[in-house]
Amino acid sequence: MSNSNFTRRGALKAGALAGAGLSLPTLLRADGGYMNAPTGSSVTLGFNVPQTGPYADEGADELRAFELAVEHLNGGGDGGMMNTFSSKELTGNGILGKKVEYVTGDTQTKSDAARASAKSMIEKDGAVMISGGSSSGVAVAVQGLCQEAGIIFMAGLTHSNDTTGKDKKANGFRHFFNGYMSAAALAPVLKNLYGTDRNAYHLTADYTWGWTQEESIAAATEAMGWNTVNKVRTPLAATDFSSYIAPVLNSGADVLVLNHYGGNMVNSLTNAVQFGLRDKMVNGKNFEIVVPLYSRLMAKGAGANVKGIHGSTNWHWSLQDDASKAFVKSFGTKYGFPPSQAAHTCYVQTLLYADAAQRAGTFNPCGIVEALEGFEFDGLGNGPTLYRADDHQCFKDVLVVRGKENPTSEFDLLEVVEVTPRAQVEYAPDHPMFAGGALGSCNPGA
Amino acid sequence: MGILEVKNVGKRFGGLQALGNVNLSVAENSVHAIIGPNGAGKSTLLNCFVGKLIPDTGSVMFDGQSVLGRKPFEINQMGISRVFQTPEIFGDLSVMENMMIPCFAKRDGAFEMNALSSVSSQRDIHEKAEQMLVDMNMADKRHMNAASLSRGDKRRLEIGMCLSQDPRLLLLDEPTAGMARADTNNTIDLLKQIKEERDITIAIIEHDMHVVFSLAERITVLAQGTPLVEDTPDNIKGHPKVREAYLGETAAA
Amino acid sequence: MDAILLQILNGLDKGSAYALIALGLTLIFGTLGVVNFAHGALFMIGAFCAVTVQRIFNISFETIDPSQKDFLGNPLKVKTTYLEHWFGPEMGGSIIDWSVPLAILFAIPVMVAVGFIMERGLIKHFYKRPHADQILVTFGLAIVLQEIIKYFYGANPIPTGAPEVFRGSFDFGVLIGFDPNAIIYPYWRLVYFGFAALIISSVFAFLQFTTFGMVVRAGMADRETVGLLGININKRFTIMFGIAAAVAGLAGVMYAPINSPNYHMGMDFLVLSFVVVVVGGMGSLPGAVLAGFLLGVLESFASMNEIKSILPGIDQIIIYVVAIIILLTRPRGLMGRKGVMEE
Amino acid sequence: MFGLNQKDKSTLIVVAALTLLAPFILNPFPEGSALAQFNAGYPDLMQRFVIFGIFAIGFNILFGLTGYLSFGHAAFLGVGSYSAVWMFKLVGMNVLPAITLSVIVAGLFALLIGFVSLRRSGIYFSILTLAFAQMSFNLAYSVLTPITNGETGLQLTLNDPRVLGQSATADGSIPVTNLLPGLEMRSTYVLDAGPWLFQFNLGYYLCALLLLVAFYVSIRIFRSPFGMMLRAVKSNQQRMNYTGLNTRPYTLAAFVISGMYAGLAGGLMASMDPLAGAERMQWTASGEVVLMTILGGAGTLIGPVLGAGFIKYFENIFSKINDNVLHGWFAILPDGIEDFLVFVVHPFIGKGWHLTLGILFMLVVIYLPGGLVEGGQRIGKYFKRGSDDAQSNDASTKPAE
Repeated sequence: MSNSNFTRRGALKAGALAGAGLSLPTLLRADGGYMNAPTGSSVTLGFNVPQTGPYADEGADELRAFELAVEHLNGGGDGGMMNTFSSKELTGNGILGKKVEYVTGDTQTKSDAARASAKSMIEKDGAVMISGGSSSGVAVAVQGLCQEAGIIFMAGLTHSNDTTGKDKKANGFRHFFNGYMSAAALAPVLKNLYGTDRNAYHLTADYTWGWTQEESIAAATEAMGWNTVNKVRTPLAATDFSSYIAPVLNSGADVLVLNHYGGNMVNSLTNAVQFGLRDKMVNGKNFEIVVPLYSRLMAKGAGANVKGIHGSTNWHWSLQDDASKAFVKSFGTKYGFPPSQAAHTCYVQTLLYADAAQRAGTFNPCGIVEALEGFEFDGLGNGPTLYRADDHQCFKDVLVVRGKENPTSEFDLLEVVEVTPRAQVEYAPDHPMFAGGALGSCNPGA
Repeated sequence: MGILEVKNVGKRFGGLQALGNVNLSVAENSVHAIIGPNGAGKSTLLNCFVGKLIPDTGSVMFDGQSVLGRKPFEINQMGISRVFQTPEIFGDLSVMENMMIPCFAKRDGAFEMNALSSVSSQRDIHEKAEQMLVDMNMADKRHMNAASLSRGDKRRLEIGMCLSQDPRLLLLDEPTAGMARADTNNTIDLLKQIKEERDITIAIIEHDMHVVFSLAERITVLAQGTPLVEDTPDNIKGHPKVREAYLGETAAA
Repeated sequence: MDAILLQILNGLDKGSAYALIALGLTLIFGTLGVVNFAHGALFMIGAFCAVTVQRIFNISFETIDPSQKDFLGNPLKVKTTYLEHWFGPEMGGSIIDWSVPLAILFAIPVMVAVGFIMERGLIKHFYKRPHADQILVTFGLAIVLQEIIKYFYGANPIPTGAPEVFRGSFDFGVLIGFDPNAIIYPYWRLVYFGFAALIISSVFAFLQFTTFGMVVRAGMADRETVGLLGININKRFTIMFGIAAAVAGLAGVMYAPINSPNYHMGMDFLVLSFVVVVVGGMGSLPGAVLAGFLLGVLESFASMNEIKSILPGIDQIIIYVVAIIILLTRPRGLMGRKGVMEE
Repeated sequence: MFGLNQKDKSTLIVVAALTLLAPFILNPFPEGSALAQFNAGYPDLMQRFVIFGIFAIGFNILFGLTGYLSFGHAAFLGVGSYSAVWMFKLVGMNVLPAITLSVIVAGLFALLIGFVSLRRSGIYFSILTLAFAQMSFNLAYSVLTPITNGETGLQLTLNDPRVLGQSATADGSIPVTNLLPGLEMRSTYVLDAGPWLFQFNLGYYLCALLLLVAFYVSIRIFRSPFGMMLRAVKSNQQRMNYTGLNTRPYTLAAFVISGMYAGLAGGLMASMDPLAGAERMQWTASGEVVLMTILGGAGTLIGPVLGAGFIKYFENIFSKINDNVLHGWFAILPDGIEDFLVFVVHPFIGKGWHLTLGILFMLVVIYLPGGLVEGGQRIGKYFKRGSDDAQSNDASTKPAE
């Protein structure tokens, strides 16, 4: 019999039917002293992605990347980015000699459902790490859960400043970039393209991610001399943005910034192009649209409307470094099309976790945290990268991209305009946009 | 001074004068019938007694208190029970439950948050409802779903439900409408029996002369929204005006 | 002033989508007494008819172009559509360009068939069942329909463009004396508005001037009596269901260029269209249309910055606020009849 | 005992046995076996079963008895959750005051919304409740973010005051919810019986106990004069009015009671996992409890609980089956057949769990018009026909009368 603070399964096989009862929850006997410590010949990872709802396709791509990563970790396939990764600890022999197994779940892009799914992975399947997700709300919610449970959370696609800002947690790590970085990377490019005398009109999805991005972009563009005409919040549930787009032309603005993601972005951009904004001249300048956070799947949804529109992205398959090429090759060979940025970040996060465990010599979250904090690495597609200890945010180059004018295939929708160097997107850990939270201390769940 | 005093009641619906200037007095413990051809305003008048309609002019006093502006349930609590043209009963409930609900209404008033005691523990209500079922000759049907009763039984049940509240005034809106002759006679017998056994005032709206003449002590004839004449059944039968306006019409029809 | 005119235009356009969906919903409800939670799914299927036609037109064969490389570094397979191959790039290209309007021809038979199958196969058995059962079964059906679409088309929105000539926008303001750019409006939305007006008036004309329509209207007013007259109302109900499905479907086809279709767009509209129908008054066709336009216009007004600055978040809730006010002041919505769905 | 008749007593005992032994009943398959995927006996899901059971029982008091179909009941659950989390943030981590507050706040909110919405009946009532709930959801997601923390959901932080507790534990973590100091909601006793593993979670047993109380109260209400009046409201409001009964306070009381049940469910959810997300108030969540109740059998005592379990089971178990798992199950078959079976089953599991649920909704409502309860009755009858005593139906599955 045994007793645990958070339930653990598969792991707790200690002597039966003796000892303390419910009243002594603090007396723990966790093998290895941490949550869900793997005792057998395998270790279980939990991949929690949106499988239903608007982000299901993005979730499906994340899942493909996870499967590929597990295959590579277990020595299958061509090894992908394991061959280019600067750390050479991973040998295709699982993690710490244990075969990697995985369970999957559906976040439904709802905080509640995502937590339920993550809890079942922890309580039922004995997962030691949870990864994936396609929105910041879910990432923050699951990150909080993992902190309480004593599990490592390797965030998937989450772009809000809050994930590693006011809602940061010791057990949580984010490889993906954030709103501030998007702004810092975009601003100089926008300055070169459109000059310093511009009037920007923001349409912003009315929830936390939208607000942090709006704040970041407005600050960065104002710093280079742009004027912000208006910031308009749009309901998340909106599908037709015509009544928000229509007044833009007459407001004196000559740039429209769409702080939207997913279906919101596809619709608002489509509507903006329908209204002919891009053909107009305002204040003697061409009217321009900017989409700060881009993804290939969104670009696909918006179709021809993205042509020539600038934005930023975490990674793109057309990058020509060895690591990206290796990843695109093994993903493309397996699935027949190139990976999305969501797939890339999930694949990388899995490798980073595995490598950290390998280097730490344990799956104990505190060991992982120690191994990842301040970890400098390269060869995972974004150039030299740092996992900063202060907030568990990765710092790396950011891509500024543009909708391609003449795509050669249905995947060839974006082209990289500039790779903004890491130094330009860095910020102090106590930057006001990220203030208000505390990492706390790592929780091994025992 | 009657138990129900109607003074100068008038009601318009748009351009239609449904009730002109109705004056009526129903004496306590009598059976008073209101008759008239279709569209004479009988139902409108009845609806003014029970709170479904508010007349434009005039007053309706029950036992010295005005009923105007009160909601139907308040008027019922004052002592007026109503039987509908098509029986209004609780179709999804059993016959016994149908009978118990008015007993509760009588005992507990318009609202009682009696949520944790069990229905089966309410002895007094059970006894009263059971007694009424026996009186109505329906005891053997107590577990049946009310919706599955025959038309005549539904009528009987509805009357029983009204009586179980011990009302001072029972209003009957064409109680035998659409009934076969046998059911009609049963209903007449039932009403006669009620009249004999209880201290109760009955006001009845009827189309069927047979019913009216076998029950009523006084009759008001309504035509085009105004009372034509009020008298005893015998006098009404011979009244020329009535023959012309009403009986003549039915004879022709 | 120009801002208000602009929002009225926007509102009428939004309203025309609401009105079209609500019209079909009311037809089904009014004639068959069925609460159809799958009606949004019919709208969605309509939009996917447009997608399908576009896909069919884009069926291509591949030729290998060794001078270009694909993402894996293999020679690029260049796709050429059969239409362009057969009719030449000019003609073939314009057929593809016109895929959405052409999809109407495809959508009508498809939607009518879907409607017939739904009614005969499923809904028919639920006429006498409680509304709660109807809600459950049609909700289940809606999920099944949208999951089937998702299985074949994915969850991502699929861009479905309007014909080239209808892209871009039209400057209304200049026509009526405002500054340039004050009131611009996309051509396709004007087309949509006109299309909606045409469909709505056809449905009304059909109900008003044909014998069939007369019987249906009589059936909406009093189903039992019409049944007693010995008129075979069942067959007419099936046809009405087909018509309602076609109206929803056509609304969907033409909506595809406005917002890229995705599999859950039906659910996005479902709640709203119920609100529209109820605000209009259950069982009233003119009520549904009126409420659709009213809510569309009010929603547009609520999203104006001037109003949002006074009442933050009002655009999030305006529809519901209006619904509550109308239902509290007019017990049966704008034009509802007594006794319909009040129990 | 408990003032119940024989039939209700046995229903209550059956439900009590099922909930208390759930850790065994829901984990029938040995660990590591292929079918272990279908085990549902882990704390989170068991908690969800009973919490949504409470929610549905409460909803059924309104819908099953009075026939008023509220399409906004999730708002009360959401409000309950927010209240509880604020309690944890401001006061302390003890769940009892938090749950009490949830029930009270949800009750007051229900009083307000019910008072307005019950001025209308039928679908007009449904749309009014829907409108109020959607307003709550939309505002909670955006403008009310200072109170609700918007999209992310209201959660605990290390900076919360917690005047009767501690902001952070000694090792720098957020404290956890408890019943008494030391009795943490998450404490779990794991019983290792050979290949089986059974988990007994304190939080679950608190929920289960409250479910039994809620269920017991619901039986009492069903059998009370008040319950009879509610059924009379559903049957004939006209007759109610002309029998001297004021229907409005009856329906309002039912509305508030069921709102309080929803608040209890919301408070429990927050106590098990201290986060309150705005999606809890969305129309889909309100629709879910409607589906649970109809699916199980509206107006029956136990139906809503069955419906809640059914939907939550599919959401949590079927969504987690992936192709990998399928290949594991069918691994013993020849490759061709294995691939074919995986291909056939694939659309219905994992990301296809919605499809399975939709099909099941349709099948249940087509073939079992009375919901799952009717399925139980039919099975019961089938067995009884076999035996000699062809008596009345199973007590637990008979609609209230």
